Amino acid sequence: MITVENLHRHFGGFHAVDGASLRIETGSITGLIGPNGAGKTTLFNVIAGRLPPTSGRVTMDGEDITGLPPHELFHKGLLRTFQIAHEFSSMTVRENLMMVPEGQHGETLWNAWFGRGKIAAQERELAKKADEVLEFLTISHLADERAGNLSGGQKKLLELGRTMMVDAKIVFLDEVGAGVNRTLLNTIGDAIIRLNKERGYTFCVIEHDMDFIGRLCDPVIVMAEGKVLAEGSADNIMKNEAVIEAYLGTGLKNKTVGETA
Amino acid sequence: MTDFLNAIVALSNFVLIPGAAYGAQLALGALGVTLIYGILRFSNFAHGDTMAFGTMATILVTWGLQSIGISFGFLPTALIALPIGIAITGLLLLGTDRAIYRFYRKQKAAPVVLVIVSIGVMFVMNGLVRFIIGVGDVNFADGARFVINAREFKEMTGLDEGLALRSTTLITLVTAAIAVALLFWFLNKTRTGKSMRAFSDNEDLALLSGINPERVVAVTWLIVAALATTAGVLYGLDKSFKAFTYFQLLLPIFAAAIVGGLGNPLGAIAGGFVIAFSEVLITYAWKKVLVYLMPENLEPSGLVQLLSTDYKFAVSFAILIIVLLFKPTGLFKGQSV
Amino acid sequence: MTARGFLLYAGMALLIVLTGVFQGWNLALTILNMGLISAIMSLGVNLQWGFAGLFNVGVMGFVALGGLAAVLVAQPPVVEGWNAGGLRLLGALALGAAVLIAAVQVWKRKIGGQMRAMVMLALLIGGFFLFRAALDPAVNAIEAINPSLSGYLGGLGLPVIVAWPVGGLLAAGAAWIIGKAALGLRSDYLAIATLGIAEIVIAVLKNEDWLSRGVKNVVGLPRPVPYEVDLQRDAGFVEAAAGYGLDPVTASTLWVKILYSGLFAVVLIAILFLAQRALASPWGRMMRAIRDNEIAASAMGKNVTARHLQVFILGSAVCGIAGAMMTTLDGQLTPGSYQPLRFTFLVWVMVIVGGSGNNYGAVLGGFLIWWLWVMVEPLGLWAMELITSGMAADSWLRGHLTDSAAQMRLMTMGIILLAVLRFSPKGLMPER
Amino acid sequence: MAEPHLIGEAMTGGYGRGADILHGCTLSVDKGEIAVIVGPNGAGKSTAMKAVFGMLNLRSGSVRIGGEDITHLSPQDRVAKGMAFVPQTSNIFPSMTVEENLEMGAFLRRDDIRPTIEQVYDLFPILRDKRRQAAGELSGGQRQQVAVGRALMTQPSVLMLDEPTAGVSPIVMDELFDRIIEVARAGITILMVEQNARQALEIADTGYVLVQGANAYTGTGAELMADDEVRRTFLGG
Repeated sequence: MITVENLHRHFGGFHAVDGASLRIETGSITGLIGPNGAGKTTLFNVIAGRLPPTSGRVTMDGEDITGLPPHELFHKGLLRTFQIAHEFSSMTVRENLMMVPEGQHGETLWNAWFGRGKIAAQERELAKKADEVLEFLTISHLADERAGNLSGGQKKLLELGRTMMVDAKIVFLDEVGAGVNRTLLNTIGDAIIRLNKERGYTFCVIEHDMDFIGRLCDPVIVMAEGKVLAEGSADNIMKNEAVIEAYLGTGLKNKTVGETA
Repeated sequence: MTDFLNAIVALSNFVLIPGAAYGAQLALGALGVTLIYGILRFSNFAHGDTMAFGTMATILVTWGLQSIGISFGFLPTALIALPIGIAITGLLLLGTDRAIYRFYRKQKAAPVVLVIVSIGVMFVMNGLVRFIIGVGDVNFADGARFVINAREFKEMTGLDEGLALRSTTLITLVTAAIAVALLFWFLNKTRTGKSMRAFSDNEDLALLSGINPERVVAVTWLIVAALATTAGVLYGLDKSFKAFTYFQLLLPIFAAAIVGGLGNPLGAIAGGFVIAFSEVLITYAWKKVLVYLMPENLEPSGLVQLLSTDYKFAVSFAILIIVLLFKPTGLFKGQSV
Repeated sequence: MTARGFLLYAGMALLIVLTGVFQGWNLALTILNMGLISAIMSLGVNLQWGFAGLFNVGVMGFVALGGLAAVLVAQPPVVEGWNAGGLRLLGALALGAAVLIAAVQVWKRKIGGQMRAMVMLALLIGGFFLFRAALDPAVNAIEAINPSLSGYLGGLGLPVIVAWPVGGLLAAGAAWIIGKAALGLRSDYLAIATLGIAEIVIAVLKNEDWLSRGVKNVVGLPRPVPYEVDLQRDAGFVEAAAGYGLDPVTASTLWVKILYSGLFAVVLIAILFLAQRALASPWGRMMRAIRDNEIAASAMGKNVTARHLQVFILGSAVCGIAGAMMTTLDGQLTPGSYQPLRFTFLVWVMVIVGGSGNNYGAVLGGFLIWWLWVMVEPLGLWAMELITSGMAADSWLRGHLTDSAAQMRLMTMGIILLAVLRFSPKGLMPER
Repeated sequence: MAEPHLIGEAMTGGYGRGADILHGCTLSVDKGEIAVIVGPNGAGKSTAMKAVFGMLNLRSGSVRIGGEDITHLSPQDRVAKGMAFVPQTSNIFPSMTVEENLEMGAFLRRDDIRPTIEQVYDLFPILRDKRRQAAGELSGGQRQQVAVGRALMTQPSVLMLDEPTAGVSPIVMDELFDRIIEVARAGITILMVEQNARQALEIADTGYVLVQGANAYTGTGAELMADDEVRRTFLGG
């Protein structure tokens, strides 16, 4: 379980995250929605160690993880994907997956030079696992393609695939659907549900496609102006006046056109 | 009291005046580096050799003037030659930009690629200078040597310590002040100067405002040519001209620009003086000053020199590292890319 | 290696052979030996730039540290010097190190900001004067001993080959310090920091006479191979040389060079082998991932800063090894001869021209650029003579042009670098 | 009937060689009127605006201003044709003073720009007080005023605003919308993208609701406000 307590992140005078508090329950697929500039991605970046918070606290299963660097969070089982895909473009799709698992023998120089036997055995296992992941994601035919040549949607799948190479506890998905066509989005959705059911992954998903959110997520958290505005099931959220208001705009609720002019 | 005055004079003579002159030279060099960084967005390793080239061009013109009997009275002839030297250097830089840098700009190449390209340019310019003028020591300062010399000063004041003000030092300070004033006037008051600052601030918005990037780039190179040539000539007048010493100025110049905050002109000037004074203060043998200030029995036996002058690079370097560790954007806020 | 690679290597071999045929085998072997050393330096820079995108322009400093290692390891110790102040000097150095460590510890303590800075500053300033008070007398005592011949502490008197790994270690130590300070900042900053450390290393070598005799140079370093005069006195060698139709003097010169080539080739092949193995392993995959996208690599659990530090140290160590080998080949340490254009930027030309990211390319670049560096001067002179052949023999311009031909090198290297960057930015042997 | 001042007709295209984001999207605004593009996140609102300004490749469709086809002009050339664009972010020169920002806006003009600067100051009085201050030191709302002011300095016939109220407080937002109406009254055509749909539609003469890069609903602001379907659209459709 992740808890975020009164988190602030300011950029100069701009308060991107302005006192957000939320919980992500273990085993859930939590949706995070809100208008552009609501602070969703900044919140992700702070939780995932990309940005230090201005103030506030993040804990994971009771342990304070505020401000830990991303690679340490990875070792704790907290993984993330990116809004704009961050693939390793000069490497093949399979290599992109095989690099992920931690503590590989061949990652120390000594073993790279003198421990070939051990590495070979481990590499075979990794390759097998990578191929399983690719099959799961229905992109086996792309295994030897350079990741840089993939389409936007395929890169998103690859990013999801990377999180499947290890036993993640919680995965943060930043706009998995951006630039992805409907069919591929359904594939991604299926994969997320299966990972959640079969492997017990916890997910936190930023997404704008409300169908997608509605199908996958419970609960859904709505952010606006750097704060958490509402939380509930997808159905309730869509009926919530405050949420509709946030999307439609604030400020002039009580005014009429005449007054404005 | 006399001792105290003597100490002040010694300090001025050996620390303050040379430090100020060196600081002015570094500041002019760092201004060039920082302008290129702010507008063209890369660290130009060829800057030291640009200074060498500009100085060489000025020296050649000086010789030409001298050979037809033109001189500048008690001022060095190089000052008349300076504008022509700047023009020649400007042509070279515009040519370099057209032939080399523009290609990478159009490609939107990564800054580090441009840095490597500038290393290639550095080689060529360095070779060019060596080819044309050779590697020997060239002393091209003519005119009066001193404004005040030590003997006259002693006679005038009756102090034991002499204060020598070399004319090149005075020229350095005056010329540098004029150059900086002109630069700031240009950047802050003229349309073109403002468009350069706008371009440096926000390139995309500058384009939306109809500012022509190629013109901004060309003007930048011309200003850089003026700054680099002036800095190089002043340094050469003060010391002497040698093809490779200018390459070695690269480190203190970059240190000055970074300490001040890369991309910030005001910072470059401050950085130049910070580096120069630190260098002089730390490598100066303080005995000369201290003998006047300390009671006789406490007078130091050694030279009281913190570091040998050969370690002056270490001073730039140490200041640089301290700033990098504790204030990476520099003393004045520079751009961060 | 690709077919293109084999062709390029064959062409390089042909260049050296042709040099041997037309200009003598002595020159060809001299070029080959420095080519081998250059190739190792080039490999070192390629590790940093090609594998990890780290911009090191302090190669010269690491090479010079390797040279210092040759002196410290191989020269016989100067007993009088040690007696005069050796231990005091070591004590002073230990004191200096202790002050620095203490300062770092103070900085790491989480006490109030102002207080912490003041304590650290006081510690550093006080420590500096203590250090100088301890060091200076020891240095003066050591340097006073027979300054025209020694005036320094000498070395350990071990076989000079031992200096090669030691040179690597010295360079690695310096790289660790720089890396700790400047890695993780912008690439320009690392560049300037490395440029600075290189100048400082050279300044130390030039000034600290007790360590390296400064500009008085250390000459007559022991060799890992026999001396020519000894070979000429060896009946067996003379006889064998006669068998090839060579006079003993020529034969001994060539044989010594061939022996050096053999030693250097072994080192080059070993380093190349290790570099290739590392690149092809999961370690190499991780490094490529980091170079492709640091943010994603970090999110996938890789400690980017630690890996950068590792590869930076490794590449610098390789340069240090090459530096020790070069000083061994020269038989002397001449601190005044280290120039950044020659030892830093020329190595960069080698890497870029050869093909950054490709070890075979870096090695090829090392050989090719070194060959050109040596050959440009005679070629330039020849070209100048051709150009000026129509001019009067006493013409001013003719004299100037012929004299300046020696300066053609830098310009040629610059033009080659610019041409490769423009028309073949991946180099002769692209990464993939 | 005369053609509207600004038309982006049946625009289809995307960024670079990527997939199409716009699918036959049409936008038009009359002189002195305000058109607002609204729609759910990711519907292609900003993209549609950028297409009108020439910042992406159109595969088909055209853009015309005052009857003249400008489909193939670069953004800079469109500025010369009387278009002004205020980007959503980094829309000021932060180290330059407010007045210098305005001067840079008028960079292409050779005539006297003092009257225009005075007009901008009349429109945004706070900027007159802060004229000597670096724009980067101003608050979010004041920066947006500088940005709009800079765009007005070319004396454009069309002003395009990409989410001018993003990240400013509601009170400032009101103020900004008031000023935008004032600008329109002066005869300038306004095309803007807005997150705050309700408020924006209240001042709009025409509203375009985009969904997945295509026109979903078009009408006067009031009509759209009253439409339940439109309200639903904002939470996905």
